[in-house]
Amino acid sequence: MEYFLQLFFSGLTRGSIYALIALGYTMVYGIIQLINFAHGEIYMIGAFVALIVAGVCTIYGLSGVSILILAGVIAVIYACAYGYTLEKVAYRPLRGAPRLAPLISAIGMSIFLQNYVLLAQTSDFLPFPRLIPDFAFMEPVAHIIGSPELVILVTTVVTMILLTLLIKKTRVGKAMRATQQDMNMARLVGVNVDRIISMTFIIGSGLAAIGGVLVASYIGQVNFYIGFLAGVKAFTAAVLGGIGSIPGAVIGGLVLGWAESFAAGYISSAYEDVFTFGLLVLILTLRPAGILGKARKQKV
Amino acid sequence: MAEKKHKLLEVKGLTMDFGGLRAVDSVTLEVHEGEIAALIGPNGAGKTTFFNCVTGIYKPTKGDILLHPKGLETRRLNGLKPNKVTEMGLARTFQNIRLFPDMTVLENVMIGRHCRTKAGIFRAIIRDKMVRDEEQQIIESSYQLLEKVGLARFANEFSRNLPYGAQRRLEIARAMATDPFLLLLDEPAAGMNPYETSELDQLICKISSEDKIAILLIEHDMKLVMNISNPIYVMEYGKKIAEGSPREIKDNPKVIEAYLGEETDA
Amino acid sequence: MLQNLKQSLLISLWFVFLTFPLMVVRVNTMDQVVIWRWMNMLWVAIASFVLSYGWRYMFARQKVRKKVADEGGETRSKLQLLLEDMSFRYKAMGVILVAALIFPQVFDTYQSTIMISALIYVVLGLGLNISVGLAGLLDLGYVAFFGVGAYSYALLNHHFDLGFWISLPIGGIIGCLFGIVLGFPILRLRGDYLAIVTLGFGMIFKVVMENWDSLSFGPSGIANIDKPSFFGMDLNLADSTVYIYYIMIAMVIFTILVTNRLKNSRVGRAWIAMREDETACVAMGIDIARTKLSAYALGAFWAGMVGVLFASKTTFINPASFTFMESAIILSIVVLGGMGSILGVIIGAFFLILLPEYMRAFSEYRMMTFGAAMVLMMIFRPQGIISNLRQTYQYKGLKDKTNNG
Amino acid sequence: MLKIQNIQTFYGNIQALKDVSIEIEEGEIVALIGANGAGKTTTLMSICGISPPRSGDILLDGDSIKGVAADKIVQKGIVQVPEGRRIFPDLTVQENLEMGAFLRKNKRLIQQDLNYVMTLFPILEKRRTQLGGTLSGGEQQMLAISRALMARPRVLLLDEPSLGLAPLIIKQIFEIIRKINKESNTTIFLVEQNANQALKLADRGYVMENGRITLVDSADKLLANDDVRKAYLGI
Repeated sequence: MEYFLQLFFSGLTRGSIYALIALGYTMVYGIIQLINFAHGEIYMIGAFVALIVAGVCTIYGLSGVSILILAGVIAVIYACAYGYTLEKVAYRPLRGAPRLAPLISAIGMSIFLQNYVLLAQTSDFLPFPRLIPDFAFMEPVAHIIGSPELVILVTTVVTMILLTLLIKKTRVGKAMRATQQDMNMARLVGVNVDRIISMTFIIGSGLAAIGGVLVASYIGQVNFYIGFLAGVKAFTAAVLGGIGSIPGAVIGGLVLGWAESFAAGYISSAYEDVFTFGLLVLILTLRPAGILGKARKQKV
Repeated sequence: MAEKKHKLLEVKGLTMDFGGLRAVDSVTLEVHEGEIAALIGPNGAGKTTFFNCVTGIYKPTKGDILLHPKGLETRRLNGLKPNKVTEMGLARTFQNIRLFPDMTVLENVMIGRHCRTKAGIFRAIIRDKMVRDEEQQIIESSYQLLEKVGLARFANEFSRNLPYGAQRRLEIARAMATDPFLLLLDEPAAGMNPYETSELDQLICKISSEDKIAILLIEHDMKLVMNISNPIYVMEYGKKIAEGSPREIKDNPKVIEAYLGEETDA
Repeated sequence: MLQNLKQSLLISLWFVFLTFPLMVVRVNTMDQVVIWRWMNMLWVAIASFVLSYGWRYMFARQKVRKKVADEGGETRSKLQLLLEDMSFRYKAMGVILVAALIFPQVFDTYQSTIMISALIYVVLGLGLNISVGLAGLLDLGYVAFFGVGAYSYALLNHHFDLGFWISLPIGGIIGCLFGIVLGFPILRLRGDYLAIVTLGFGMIFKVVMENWDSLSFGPSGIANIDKPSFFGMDLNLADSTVYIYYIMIAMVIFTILVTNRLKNSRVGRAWIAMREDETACVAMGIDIARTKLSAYALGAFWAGMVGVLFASKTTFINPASFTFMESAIILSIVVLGGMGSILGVIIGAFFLILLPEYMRAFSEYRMMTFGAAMVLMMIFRPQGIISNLRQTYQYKGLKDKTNNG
Repeated sequence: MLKIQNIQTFYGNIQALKDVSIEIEEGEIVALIGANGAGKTTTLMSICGISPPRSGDILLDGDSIKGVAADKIVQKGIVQVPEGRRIFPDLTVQENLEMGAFLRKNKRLIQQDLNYVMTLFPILEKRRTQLGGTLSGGEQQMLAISRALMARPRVLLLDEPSLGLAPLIIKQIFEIIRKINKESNTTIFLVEQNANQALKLADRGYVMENGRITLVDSADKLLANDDVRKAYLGI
């Protein structure tokens, strides 16, 4: 039972990170039908910036949770800036181009950003300073769920709530939903669609950076290549949940996190990724639009 | 004309629901050999949905679609895939032109021959004499079809570069390349100028008389419809509200109402 | 003028801000040292300033070209027009063939080796071109079939001592079978879903090969795979490289011949029609499921075959050769070269494989340049290097003469 | 007030509008009638900046709005109710209406207009929290018109408001259109296939065929015109 709970919580932690990254994919896809392949790289850049800030701070003798928060904030700001620039440079000029063009551009951007970080920094894994202390109140349950996991869970839950409020209640959120449902109609009521697309990239990138910082401080190391697998898995989560659907991304992330955690715990950890993609194939075969996705009737 | 004509297509009580919306409501319709039948009605009346049901793109909620090919057994089309329906001898065109834009005009027609030819992958690689002959035959017959619809001079143009009216005619040629005995035309005259429309008028009559292909068309151009088709079926809000000869339709108060709003002073 | 200057300054400032933490600060958390590289800021500022001018210039040019196209003017490049001239093409093909044949006699083994890997990518590109370029099925896990072929030969060779020539078709057929088996569940999927599932297959293949030790010997891979035998003779390294080079040339010619024939056949037309408009295609009586499957399986066939050759060339394979990156590169070859265009794919393969090879001097920057080139290419020339040429047929009893790209 | 001068609009290589000129005076109801595919919707989309014309000009109060972004055109007071309603299906009725007032800041005035459209179409009050996609066709049309009104348009463009609706509802909607025109002096440009209805409502009418304007006249005269009757009924 204890083992089960351990797996349950590690799956939940993992899943919530996938969900954070998946949101960026799903929001962008919902509006411009693009798999933003470079999204994983934004996540990586977020983690790297956080590492730089946290590293500099610890070297100059500062430490503690407040540093993590500072690093997180700066990482989010930078990730947003990168996301915004990415869209402007690599995707906006391709609006209206054949469908494969932005996808190739995205793959190119992903390669570019990876190698840019590789050149500017290093190819080595860099240790991320340990900034989350073991909370005393977590002592009794520490064998099931540790302090870092708790921080991750709380942060993601708060982030999700804020995101939900943003999307449900604010003017921008409403415009985002409207643009997703009918882009030209949104234009006709006066929405500046280009700005909304930029906003989507900025928000998605910020979420990815939060994920990046959390994972980096949890796992304890960062490298230029971490974005790729995280990105692919998060995208899988988004597709699982039904791409374009925000609750779908969260559900997809959690399903994926649990599937991996339980499969690794009970069956074989080596084949973790096989279960991930096996699950994807299975669900898409049964429900081609994902768990919460709507099958769109095409007009003939 | 007293002689009873062979019934080719028989649609009985066809109903199609989308979620809560009933787009087609128990429509019954027949097309006989040698006929040019028309299906008219205001925008949104469910005509195209009706076509989509008959050609297998949608699976109808209720009703029967029966095909009686001459000299062959009757087939029920409900739930068949569109390619099977086409193989059975029922071809169609689309309301918003759906050509293959990056293929040449001739290639577009050659695609129509696909289901009447055989060469598979291995034969295509080996390209033996039979395949070459078959290929040449596809080219020849497709070219002839282009001549028939007056597009031969465009044969090697990309279809996306054709003028609008020509694209519509190309769609007809492509559909005819599948050797149908019944042709469903979805608004063939839409977007054509009067001159093009009158040419189309002749083309449709030619197809009907020379190629012995029965035709069912959806059309908004009343002049075209009244000129060439008999019988005419009228749909409104998913229901069939009238059927008959052009004369009967013209005088039918329900039809006038459907087209003009509630006024009946026409 | 002044406005351009102001804009470029702003852009330059923005990129300085953007790249500041990564370019300037280098923190080594292991040894607890921070290095500040302030000069980098200057380089970034200058580079982005200059590039912003280039960027604007390219857009202005593109706009002019679009206007010409709108007014029905000639927008095909001189190269494209030249290529549509058949007599030029035959001459060019002759010259290239001769050059290809004497290449290993003129250059050394190292050059031949590079050329072999370029040719491998030509075949991979042409294979993927069947499913992506012709049939429009986006496949991001294509490298898995390449891997299947390579492992088939490695294992057959290791366990049963089967030779290269017998394994070549077997590898192709096994690749093809995998294509069919994996093809079934994805038949219902469209576009991006298809892409992500194929990506998943690619990952699964790699993970399985890494972990199924009893079959694949895990990450350490399989070594001492036989090179192709030449009538039972043992060749030295240089000779066998030349030998493989010629096999590869033959394979490329074979592939071009076959894909060309397929492209201009009933089956090939069905693929293209499916790519253009699936609904219209099925309304023309084409069985979509069968058409999709055939394209997918045939693409896999080439990958499997060339995988066998790859294994015999390197004599050692491990899962690290079959990453997503490889799939992405093969896909880029197809798209950069020009989807559906055989010539384009060939040029694309040489471009993408040889350029990084010969840029080894700048080896650090080559992958970054590669990524940037992909983006720029899509923005300024989305149809690829060679866009699809128009196909013409002759009728009225004249002999079928085709002109294809 | 709105002047369209010789515009040519293309979809890819296909020319949808050929030399179209239309003038609309303040407070007028002008109808544009024509068969399916004649280019009526394209005309509206050209005005609204979704498919900008390649040549010609569009003037609002004498200022060119050609090439201006769609959202800026809405800001200038030209608002469209597009063909097929295009309600945001996953937004509630209330949210759909709020989207209509997207560019306006004054909360009090927005609330006031919200109440106004609810009195215009009481059914919307009842459906307030329902998702737009679950409404019936007629309700959606009412919502679409209300959404456009929420922007306080100076010129309201209506594309086939009668499409696919039952006669009774069409009648109701046309009455409301008249009322909007009378009460707030909103200029209305109406695109219709339902020629009789449209011309009865309008002051003037344009007839479009194959991307060209073929007839311009007062609505009464057009109604009595034999060519128009022929074109629409084939009589």
